[in-house]
Amino acid sequence: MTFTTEDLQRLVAAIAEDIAAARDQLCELDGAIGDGDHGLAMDAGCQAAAKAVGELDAEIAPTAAFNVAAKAFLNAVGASSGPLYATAFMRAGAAAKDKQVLSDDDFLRVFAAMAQGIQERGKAEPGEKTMVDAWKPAADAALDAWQSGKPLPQCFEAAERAARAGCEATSSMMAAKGRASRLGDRVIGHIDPGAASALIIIAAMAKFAQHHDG
Amino acid sequence: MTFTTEDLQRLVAAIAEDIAAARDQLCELDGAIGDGDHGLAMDAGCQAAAKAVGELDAEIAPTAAFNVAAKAFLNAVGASSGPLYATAFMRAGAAAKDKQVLSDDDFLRVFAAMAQGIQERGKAEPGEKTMVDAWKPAADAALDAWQSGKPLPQCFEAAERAARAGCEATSSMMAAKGRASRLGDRVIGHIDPGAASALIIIAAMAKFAQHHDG
Amino acid sequence: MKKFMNTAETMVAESVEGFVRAHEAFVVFGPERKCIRRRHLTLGKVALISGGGAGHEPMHIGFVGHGMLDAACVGHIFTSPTPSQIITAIEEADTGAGCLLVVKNYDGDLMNFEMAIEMAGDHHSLDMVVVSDDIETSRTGEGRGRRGVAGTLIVEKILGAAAERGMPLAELKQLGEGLNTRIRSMGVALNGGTVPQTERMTFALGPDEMEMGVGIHGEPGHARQPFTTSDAIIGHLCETIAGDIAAAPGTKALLFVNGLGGTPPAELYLSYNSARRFIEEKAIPVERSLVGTYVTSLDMQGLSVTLALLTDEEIVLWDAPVATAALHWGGIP
Amino acid sequence: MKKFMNTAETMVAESVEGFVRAHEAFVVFGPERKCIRRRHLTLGKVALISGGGAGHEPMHIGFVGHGMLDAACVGHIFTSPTPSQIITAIEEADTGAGCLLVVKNYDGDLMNFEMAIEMAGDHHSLDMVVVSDDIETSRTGEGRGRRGVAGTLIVEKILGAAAERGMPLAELKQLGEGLNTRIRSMGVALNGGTVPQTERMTFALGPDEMEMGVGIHGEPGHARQPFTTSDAIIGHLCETIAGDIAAAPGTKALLFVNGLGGTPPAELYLSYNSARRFIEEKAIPVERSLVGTYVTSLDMQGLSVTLALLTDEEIVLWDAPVATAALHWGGIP
Ligand SMILES: Nc1ncnc2c1ncn2[C@@H]1O[C@H](COP(=O)(O)OP(=O)(O)O)[C@@H](O)[C@H]1O
Ligand SMILES: Nc1ncnc2c1ncn2[C@@H]1O[C@H](COP(=O)(O)OP(=O)(O)O)[C@@H](O)[C@H]1O
Ligand SMILES: [Mg+2]
Ligand SMILES: [Mg+2]
Ligand SMILES: [Mg+2]
Ligand SMILES: [Mg+2]
Repeated sequence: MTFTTEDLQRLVAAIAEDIAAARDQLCELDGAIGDGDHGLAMDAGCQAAAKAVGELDAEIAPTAAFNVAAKAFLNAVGASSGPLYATAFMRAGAAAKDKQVLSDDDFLRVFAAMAQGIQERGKAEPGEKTMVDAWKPAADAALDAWQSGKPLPQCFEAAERAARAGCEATSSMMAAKGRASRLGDRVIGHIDPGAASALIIIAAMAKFAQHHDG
Repeated sequence: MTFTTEDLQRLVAAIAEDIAAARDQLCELDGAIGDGDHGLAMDAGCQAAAKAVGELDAEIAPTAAFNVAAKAFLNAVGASSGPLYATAFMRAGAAAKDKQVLSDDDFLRVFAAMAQGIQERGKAEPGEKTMVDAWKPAADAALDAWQSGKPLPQCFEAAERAARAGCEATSSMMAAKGRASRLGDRVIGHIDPGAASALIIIAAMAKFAQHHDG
Repeated sequence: MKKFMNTAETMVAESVEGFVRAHEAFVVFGPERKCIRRRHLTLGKVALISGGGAGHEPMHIGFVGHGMLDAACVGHIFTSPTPSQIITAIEEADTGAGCLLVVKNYDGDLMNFEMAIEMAGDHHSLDMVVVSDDIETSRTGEGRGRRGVAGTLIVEKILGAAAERGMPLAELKQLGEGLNTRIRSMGVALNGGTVPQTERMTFALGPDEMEMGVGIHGEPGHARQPFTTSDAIIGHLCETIAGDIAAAPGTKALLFVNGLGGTPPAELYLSYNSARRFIEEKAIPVERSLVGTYVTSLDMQGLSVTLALLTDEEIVLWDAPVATAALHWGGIP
Repeated sequence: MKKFMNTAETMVAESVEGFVRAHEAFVVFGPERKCIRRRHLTLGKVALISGGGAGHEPMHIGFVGHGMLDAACVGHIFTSPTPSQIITAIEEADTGAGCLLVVKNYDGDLMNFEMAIEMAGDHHSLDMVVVSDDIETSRTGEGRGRRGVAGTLIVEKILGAAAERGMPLAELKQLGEGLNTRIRSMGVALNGGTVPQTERMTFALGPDEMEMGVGIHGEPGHARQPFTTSDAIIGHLCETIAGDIAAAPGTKALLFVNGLGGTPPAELYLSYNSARRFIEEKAIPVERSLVGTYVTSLDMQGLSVTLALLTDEEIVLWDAPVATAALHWGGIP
C-alpha cells in the first residue's frame, strides 16, 4: 500500500469525526479526574487539523500536511493535549520528510514517531496514567508485528489491541503526570481521558489501514 | 417635689432597665425599616449613661450629671440615636444649669429641653416618622398641662399619652428622615423604632414622677 | 455564615489591626485606636479626615496616605464613628491649617460629625463636605437627599491632591461641594451581604434575581428584577446615572466601576467594558477610569457604576500622585 | 449562576478588552489580541513575559507595566495560552536582550511555553522560570512537583525589578529559580468557583465545610474540614507553609494574604492579622506585607497565605518602583 496526502486528508477527517462523536464522553472522563475539558480540547484540535489539512492542495507533500495539522491543532488548543498532539504531528512530518508518497514502512514509522513525540513532549513514562499508556504499547506492538513480517492492517490491529489494553489499565493506576497527579488515590477506578482519546485515534488509524487499498 | 442628682441616678437606671427589656423588640422594629440595630444602640447608650451617672458622687450638680450622661451615651453609640440622645442630655444639662436641686418647674424645662435638643440635632419635623413624633407632642402636652396648673405627675401622664399617640401615628407615616426615608411607601404599616424607644423613655420618666416624693 | 473571623464582636477591631500592621510603613493608630492616621503629617497643610461604618473596606482607611486622607475613623459595622473618635482624628491630624471632614450623606454620620465639629470647633478650624452621589435616593425626592457611596473615593482623591498642593480650607470645601454635584453612582446586587453579628443576609435573592439601586449598607434598592446580561444591567445603570447629570461642555468623564465585596476582578473589567461603551455612546468622552473593589458592602456580590464629570483642573488633581493602601499612582517616570 | 457577563463564549475576551481600555494609558493589545504588552518598552532590557489561563485576574495582565512584566498572554478559562500567543508576546516584547518566560508549574502551561521556546528560539534568546510555590502538591511526592499559585506574583515582581535594572537573562533565571525555592503558599476555600461554560461550581461545600489545600483551578484540596475560626484556619496554613521552608539566617519574610475572588478586603486584613501573629511566633521577622485579591480562581470564596523568605537584595527589588494595574508603588517621596 501507499499513502498520499489525499489519503492523509481522509484519515485526519475520519479521526476528527470519531473524536467528535466521543466528545461528551471524553469530557465526562476528564471531569472525574481532571478539569472536564478534554473532549472539547480534542474536538477543537482535530476539527482544526482536519479543516486545515482538508484545504490543502492534494499535490503537497505528506510532511507538509503533517506540519499543517500540527500547527492547526496547536493554535486551536491551549490545554495539555495541544502541545502533545502538535508534537505528534510534527514528528510525523519529520518521519515523512522528503517523501511524496508514504510506503507501509513509512506509515509505520510515522505512527511510531507520533508516539515518540508525545512521550518526549510530556516526559511521561508508561504507568503514569496518561495517553502514553495507550500510545507507547500501541507503537511497540505495531513495530513488533511489522518486524515479524505481518502486513500493515494486522500491525494496526495489534496496535489497537495494545492501545485498548493500555487504556483500560490506566483505570487502576495512580497518576504521576497531568492534573490527575494531584489527586492521589482518588483517581483509582477512573480511566485516563487522554488514553481514551488516544485509543479512538489509534482505532481510527487501524480502520483506515484496514480499508485502505492504495 | 425636688430632684437631686441621686434622684436622677435612679431615673437613668430605670430608663436603662426598661430599654434593656425592650431591646429585641426595638431591633425588630428597626429591622423592618432600618438596619436592625436600634435596640442595641439604645441599650448600649442607656447602660453607659446609667453606669457613668451611677458612679458619680451624689454631691455633684444635676447639670454635670446630665453632661456625663450625654458623653457616655455618645461614646457608646455611633448610630443616629447617639448624637440625638447625647444632645438631649446636653440640653437637659444646660436647662439645669446652676441648680443643685431641681424643682418641678426645672424638671419640666429639662424635659422640654431634651425634646428640643433632639429636634435641633436631627432637623426633623413632626410627621417625618422619627422619634420627634413622640418627643415633641409629649413635651408640648406636659408644658400645656403645667401651664393649666396640673401637678407634675399629671403633666407627665399627659406627656406619656401624647407620646403613645405620636408613636402609634408613625405607623401610617412616610419617612422623611433617617434610613427609612429611602424606602418610600414600604415603610407604611411599621412603627418607627426611635419613636418606640422614645415612648419607653418618656413612660419611665412618667412612672418616676408618679412615684417620686422628694 | 462562613467568614474569615474569630468572633463577631472582635471582627472589626482585628481587621483594622491587620490593616495597620500590613501598612505600618505609612499608617499608625491614633490614641486608643480611635482613628488611623498617616505616620508622617505635613505641617501647615489642611488635614483631610473621613470616616464611616466598618464593612466598606478598603474605604476609608485604605485612602489614608500621601495625596489623599490624613486620618480616618472606623465605626461599628455600617455605623458612624462617634464624635469622640472624630475629635481624636482632628486632634491628631490638625497641623495648624484646620481640617476638612468628608462625610457620606447619612443622618447618623452627619449628626456624629456635626457634633464633633461643635465640640472641637473652639480649638480647630473645621469644615465639612457632604458626599451624596447615589442616584437612587434622589428618586424619593425626600429626606436629606441622596446617599453617599462610591463617589466618595473621587471626592477624597481630588480634595486630597488639592490639600497636598496647599489649598486652604474654605477653597477645599468649595471644590468638594462643586465636585459632589457632578458625581453620580448606582449599584446593583446579585446577592446581599451577610452581617456577622446577626449572621443574616441583608437581603436574600433567588438564583435568577437581582436588586437594582442598592446602597452600601444592605438597604434594599428600588426594584427586584430578573437577572440578565451584563450589557442589559450595566446599560440600565449607565442610562440612569448619565441621565441625572448634564455633561457641561468641557467636562471630562471619569468612569469608575466598583465591586461591592464579593465580585471578582474579571467580572468588574467585563462590566467596565460594557459601561465604557454605553457612556461613550452618549458622546461623553471617558478620559479616566478606575476599576476595582474600593467601596464595599461586606461580602455583597454586586457592583456600582460611578460617573464623574470633571473639569481640567480636577483631572490634574485626579492624576496627581497618591500613595495609600488602596489607591497608589504617580511619581514613576 | 449569576455573573456579570453576556455569553460564556465571549466572557474572557470582553473582560480582557475592558482591562485594556481601563488601562490604555500604559497597556496595549498585541496583534490579533494574542497578548497584552506595555505601551512603551525599554530597549535593551530583558523582556519578562508570563501568561496562563483566564480566571486568575488580575494575574497576569494586571502585572504588565513598569517594574514587572513586559507582556502577558491569556488563555481560555483555566487553560494555558497557545504557543502562537506566546510567540507573539515574544516577538512584541523582545527588544534585543531576550525574554524570560515565567510559567506556573502545570503540565499544560509548561508544554505550551516549551513549544513556544522551541519554535521561536532560533530568533530570540529565551529562557524560562517555573514557579511552584503551592505546598499542597508537594505532599503527593509525585508528578512534576508543586503547583504554581500566588507566589508567582512575588517572582514576577522581583524579577521585574531586576530586569528593569539591566540584569541579563541568565542571571534573571538564576534569581528566579533561587527565589522559587523560598516561597510557599497554601489555600483554603469556603466555596468553589463557578465556571461560566459549565455553570457548575468546581466543588460545592456545605454551609459548615471548607476545603483545605485548594489550588487556583478549582481542584479539590487534600481535605474537607469543618469550618472554624480564622485563627484556627490561618494557623493551620501558616504552620504548614512555615514548616516547609527552612528560614535561613538573614532572610526576611514577605507575608502575602491573597483573596481567591469572592472574599472581601476586610476578611483578608483580618486573616493577615492572624497570619502575622502566627509567623512572628515562629521567630520569623515579617518585613514586608501584601494583602489583596491578586491571584484568583474565578469567584471562589477563600484565600491563600504565601510566605517568601527573601535576601536583602530581593527585599530591595521588592521595594523598587512598580506601576501596573494591580501593583503600584514607589517613586513618591
Ligand atoms: N505530561 C503528560 N504527558 C502525557 N500526557 C499527558 C501529560 N499531561 C497530561 N497528559 C494527558 O492529557 C490529558 C488531559 O488533556 P486535556 O484535558 O486536554 O488537558 P488539560 O489537563 O490541560 O485540561 C490527560 O488525561 C493525560 O492523558
Ligand atoms: N434626623 C433625625 N431626626 C430625628 N430622629 C432621627 C433622625 N434620623 C433617625 N432618627 C431616629 O433614629 C432611629 C434609628 O436609630 P438607630 O437605629 O439607633 O440609628 P441608625 O439608623 O443609625 O442605625 C429612627 O427610628 C428615628 O426615630
Ligand atoms: Mg482537561
Ligand atoms: Mg484544561
Ligand atoms: Mg438602626
Ligand atoms: Mg445603625
